Amino acid sequence: MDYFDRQPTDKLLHLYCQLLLLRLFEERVYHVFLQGELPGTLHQYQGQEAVAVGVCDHLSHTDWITSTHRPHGHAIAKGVSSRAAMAELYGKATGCCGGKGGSMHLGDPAVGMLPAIAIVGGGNSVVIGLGLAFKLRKTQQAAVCFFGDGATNEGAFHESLNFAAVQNLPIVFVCENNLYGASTAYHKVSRVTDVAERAKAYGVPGVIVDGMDVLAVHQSAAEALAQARAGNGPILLECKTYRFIGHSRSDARGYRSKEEEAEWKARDPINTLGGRLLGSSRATEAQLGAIEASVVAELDDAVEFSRNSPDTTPEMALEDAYA
Amino acid sequence: MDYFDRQPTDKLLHLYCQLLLLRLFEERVYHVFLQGELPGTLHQYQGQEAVAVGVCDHLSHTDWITSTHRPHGHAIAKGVSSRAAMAELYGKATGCCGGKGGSMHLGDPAVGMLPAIAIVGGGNSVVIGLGLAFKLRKTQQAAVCFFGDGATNEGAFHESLNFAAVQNLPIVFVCENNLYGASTAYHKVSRVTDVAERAKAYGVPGVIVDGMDVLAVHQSAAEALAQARAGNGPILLECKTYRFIGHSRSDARGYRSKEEEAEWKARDPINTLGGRLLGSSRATEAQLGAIEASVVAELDDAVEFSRNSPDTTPEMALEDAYA
Amino acid sequence: MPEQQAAERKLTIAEALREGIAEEMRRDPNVFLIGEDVGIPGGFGGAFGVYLGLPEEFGAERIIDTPISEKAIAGAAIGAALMGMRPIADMQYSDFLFECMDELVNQAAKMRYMSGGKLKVPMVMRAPVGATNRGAQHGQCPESFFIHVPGLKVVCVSDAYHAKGLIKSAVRDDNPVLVFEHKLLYGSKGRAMAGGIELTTHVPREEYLVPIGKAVVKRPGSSVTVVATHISLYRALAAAQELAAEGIECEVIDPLSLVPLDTETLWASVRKTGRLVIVHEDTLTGGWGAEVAARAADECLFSLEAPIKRVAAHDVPLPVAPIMEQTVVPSVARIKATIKGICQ
Amino acid sequence: MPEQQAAERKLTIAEALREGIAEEMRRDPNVFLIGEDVGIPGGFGGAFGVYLGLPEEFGAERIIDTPISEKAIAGAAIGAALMGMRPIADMQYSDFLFECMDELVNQAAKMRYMSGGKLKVPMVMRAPVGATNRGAQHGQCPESFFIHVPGLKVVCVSDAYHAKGLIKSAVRDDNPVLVFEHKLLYGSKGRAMAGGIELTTHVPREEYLVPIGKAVVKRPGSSVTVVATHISLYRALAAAQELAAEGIECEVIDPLSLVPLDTETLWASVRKTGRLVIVHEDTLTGGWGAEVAARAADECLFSLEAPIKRVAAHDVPLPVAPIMEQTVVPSVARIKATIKGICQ
Ligand SMILES: Cc1ncc(C[n+]2csc(CCOP(=O)(O)OP(=O)(O)O)c2C)c(N)n1
Ligand SMILES: Cc1ncc(C[n+]2csc(CCOP(=O)(O)OP(=O)(O)O)c2C)c(N)n1
Ligand SMILES: [Mg+2]
Ligand SMILES: [Mg+2]
Repeated sequence: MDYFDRQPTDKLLHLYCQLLLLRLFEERVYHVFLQGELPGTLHQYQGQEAVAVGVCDHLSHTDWITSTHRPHGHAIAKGVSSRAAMAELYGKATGCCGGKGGSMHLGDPAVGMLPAIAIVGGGNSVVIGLGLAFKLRKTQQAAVCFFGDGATNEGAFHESLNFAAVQNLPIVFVCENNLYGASTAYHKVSRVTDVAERAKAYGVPGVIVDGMDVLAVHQSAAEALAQARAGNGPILLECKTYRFIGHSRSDARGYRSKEEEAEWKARDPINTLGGRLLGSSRATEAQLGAIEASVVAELDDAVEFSRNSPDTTPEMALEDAYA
Repeated sequence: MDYFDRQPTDKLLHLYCQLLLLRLFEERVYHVFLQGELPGTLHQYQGQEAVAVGVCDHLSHTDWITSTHRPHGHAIAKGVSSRAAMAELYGKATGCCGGKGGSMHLGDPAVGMLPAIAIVGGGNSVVIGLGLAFKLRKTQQAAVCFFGDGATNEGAFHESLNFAAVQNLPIVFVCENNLYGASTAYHKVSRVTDVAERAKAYGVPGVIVDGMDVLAVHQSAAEALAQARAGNGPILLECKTYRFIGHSRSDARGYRSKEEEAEWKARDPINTLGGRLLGSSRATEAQLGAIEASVVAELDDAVEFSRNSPDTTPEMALEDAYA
Repeated sequence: MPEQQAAERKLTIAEALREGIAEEMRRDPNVFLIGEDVGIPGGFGGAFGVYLGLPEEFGAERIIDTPISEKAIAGAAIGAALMGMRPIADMQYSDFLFECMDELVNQAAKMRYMSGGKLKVPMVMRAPVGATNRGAQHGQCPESFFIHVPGLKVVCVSDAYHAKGLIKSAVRDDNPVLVFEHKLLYGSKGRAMAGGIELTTHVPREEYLVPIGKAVVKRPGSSVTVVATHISLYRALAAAQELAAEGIECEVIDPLSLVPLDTETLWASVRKTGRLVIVHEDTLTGGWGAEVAARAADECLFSLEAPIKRVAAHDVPLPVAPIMEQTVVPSVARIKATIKGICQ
Repeated sequence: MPEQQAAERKLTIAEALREGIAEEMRRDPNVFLIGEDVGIPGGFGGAFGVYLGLPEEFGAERIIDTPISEKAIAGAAIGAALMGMRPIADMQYSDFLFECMDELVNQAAKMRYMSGGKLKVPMVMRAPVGATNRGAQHGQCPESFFIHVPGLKVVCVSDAYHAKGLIKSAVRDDNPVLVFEHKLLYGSKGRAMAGGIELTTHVPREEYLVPIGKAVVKRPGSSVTVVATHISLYRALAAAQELAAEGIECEVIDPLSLVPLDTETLWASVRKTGRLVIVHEDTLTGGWGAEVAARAADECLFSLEAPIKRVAAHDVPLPVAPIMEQTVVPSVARIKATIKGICQ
């Protein structure tokens, strides 16, 4: 009886709902961005949903995550409300960062997510402090650091993983290897194909996971977090995944082939889980349709909320530099 | 017939002479330092001579090395004259850096050595540029980066080795693992015992060498340099060694045991080679004594030269910030 | 008239930089480009498209794509420069310079001095600056950190003509030169985002250099000296335009380089106008405007008829929301009000 | 008299810092120390012995020895502070701060702002400064880089009494505070190297705090205001002593903190004396003296009767040879000559 079969149906439906929420959130964001309603730029998450959902399902609000320039999925999966997240993208005062953070710094301490750090590798530096605090306080909290394949070539990746290892910190390092850092293929910037291979340099377990399968991620994350909370130190999970969209909103993706994109899109994590739910008769088309309808309604509300939210004021800009 | 037997006698005597020169240079430096003749502080090389001598014997002046806060041995082994090196320690205008560099920045472009970089890991960053220049110019030059076990925890170690690997640069990374970074034992700051283990993370060969045996270093360095010059990219040589003295001139060494020190001193690279030379009748006591006498004379001269050299001038201090 | 039109050759800063870099790469085989996403086929040609077309001409050997490793990028540039190459290193955003601060401050700037003058480090580091609603980590103007590093030169480009002449001079300079460019001025984003600034200038076909260390007077005036760079320069010019109507004649100067700083041109103006205002998008405290003001307060204090004013980004990180971002960075209105404040 | 002698309790800066840190660690379990070689048994107690004895009292859990990984040290401190701990991070030499510049500038200083004020980063970073014949990479005074980072506070300690009161305030501050200390003033190296400066001051047994942002007048005077920190403060006081004999009365002020800067105390003095000289061992161009001068030239220009002068390290890296090093850093003679130059 495999991991899927062992999951209660409501858990499976919850994961499906989360995957869909992340996907449709991004599609809605892109839509309003194209209508010129959002400032700045976007780095979106379509295709990688299984990673954020599979990992964050094991985290409570007292567990903390760090994120990257591509944080929308992490934020929603960790529990930032779609209203607070959407309003932040709109640059409204009601956003989770009061309009100061925006797309690249999405986060909310209330749910255990630091403002996303848009410096590649930046989250790797800071996350060790979260783990250290949990260790010193002897709590059962864990920290999760999300980062990309590109970040593994930053000095921060190295110093951080080594520090976490020698200090036995309760941290799970989740590398989302989507094959590219911006336009650069990972194989051009690393002689080793698997990021997990690098964990050995620190005496840390490195686990390769199918990042397109939310249940595979869910299972590996459960084990990794259990180890971390047990005081055995950090673990590196390498989730093989793919971003279905461009690096940022202005990316023609000329550096990768349409065939490659098609192959990966065939492994869409939402379709995969949806298919298994239907195939195993754990859910009906009607149920999945109802979930989608509820997600769409939530996003309609989030956009409405954001549009109607008060703008920030010039005065606000001068607050919060110092406590 | 082992590597020792295969070496011509004059080569073996040359290596012996070099080992002795590095050792007696440091002893003389310490002596005049205690007499208050040298400014600043000292990080000395006694015990590690086999590494610098074994590696640099394969390098010409068109090959370049980078060094660390502990550069005296590297400088002498690379061919900086004892006069120019000693005068630099005296802070004299005749020093190899005109009195501007001092102990921690010893070096001389004329013999292919950058001013030593006293930022731990700093040489690792810069050396890749040397290798890149050699590659772009398609010369047969090689670069050698000397660094300590402590440096392997710096981000620079990681970014540099990975960059050198993906660019196939002609660089040999020589880690002198002397068990301690200042007062900190390597096993306290790394879960892996061998630095060589870390090379795998970059798809780079990692070789462990007996850093107390100049011939072992000599042999491994020959192979590594051949590989590098052949365009196969970087290699990491981990030389297991030990500093017989304190980290810097004011170090009571309370963090390590007298037993440990005794064990390593029993493996003194100079005694080892001297013993084999005598045991194999490749040299007589008299010959070795003559070598020592010549080294002592060279150092007497270097000190005399330095004492009698002109001081720097205030004007000089304001020169050389810009070209 | 038509003849002049014909002679005119309008380029954006991005095009001018590309042309200048290409010319130097053709001229000197030691020049090469290195950075993230600079030459990937089907890629971006650098974060702002400045390098588009160069890989086709110069190949992957001289347009080197790197891992996301700023320390390695800087280290590779420094080391290659020490060996006599002339690297042009690329930072996608100047905010990332902090990731290779040790290499820039402790190595690039000091290597020559530590060697007793035996070595030189002829490298260029290009770094885009400027607030564009991307928040605290993608909009800084950190040029002031680098004026505080003896051994480095610091250049700020604000139009295509000077961009081309300066990048060529920077490549030929025997010292590490940081070249800061404002994202809104590249021309790639179009005039709208740049607030209607004309983003192209005439760039002659003939080869030319612009010396590093010489300022240019962009608008002559007798009432007040206004020193500004990058987009702040254009906002200062807009303010000057409006103030002229009110009888205040601003002499607007673009220093072009902050180190070395052309105090000769600056002080000549201040001695004439008796008033000095410095405008930059870098934050106020410890910004380069402080250095200009401090030197004026030493070297031409008695020519001053009014307090020296600095109009800079307020001392906060950059917020994303446009309303707040516009509050933080110097606006035409703020520049105008400040100038009026000392010209009554 | 003997009673007073008895009451006197002379400590060095190193001892005062140790006492202040120990008191805060006893008071608040959230306070911990982190750095390289800070707690190793049989080790150094930090690069300058400041922590000797603390591991015995607080144990390895709260005195954390790290790998040589400055980014990790800073990252660990920032992250822990975000979780409500109060880390004291240690840089062996301030020259190494450039290795964690991204963490300090882009993370520690901005995290609160990016979160819309929901988070705070109550951390301390200690960093020794000062030229001691160790060359370009072990003698810098980089405090000026950090006054340019909104979100950070910058403290400079120059005597035991203020060192203890300031380190305690820094630990209790809810913002990232960088504390810069001069190596020659710790007292560990003895008076000779410090040029005969008395390195101990009275430190009361009773608990006390010194507020961050309040300057102290070290010597009252009417002729000229001299603002100086660290060892330059003592050199300024020595110059003042000598100048008094010539009828020039210097008012010497120790700002104690550069951010926030106590302009109230400074300008009150400048308005009285009409003259301002700033002295620091950090290099001249872009140094914090420029900020003080710039603000004076704005806020009290018309009180100035003479050009504002800065006496700073010359704009070169630090050389090792004592003759050259002494030329580069501000000497009593250079300070004296500069002051005389504007007091005729
Ligand atoms: C220190 C730093 N260098 C460069 C960048 C510019 N940049 C933003 S995202 C990115 C690619 C990151 O790739 P990866 O880590 O794989 O994450 P992904 O975008 O694939 O999610 C780059 C180079 C940055 N933000 N920070
Ligand atoms: C970036 C940086 N951090 C810290 C130091 C202080 N420091 C100087 S030497 C040293 C220990 C270096 O250990 P290792 O690399 O093993 O070299 P070794 O001294 O053993 O030769 C330290 C921590 C430094 N010089 N640079
Ligand atoms: Mg990626
Ligand atoms: Mg060591």
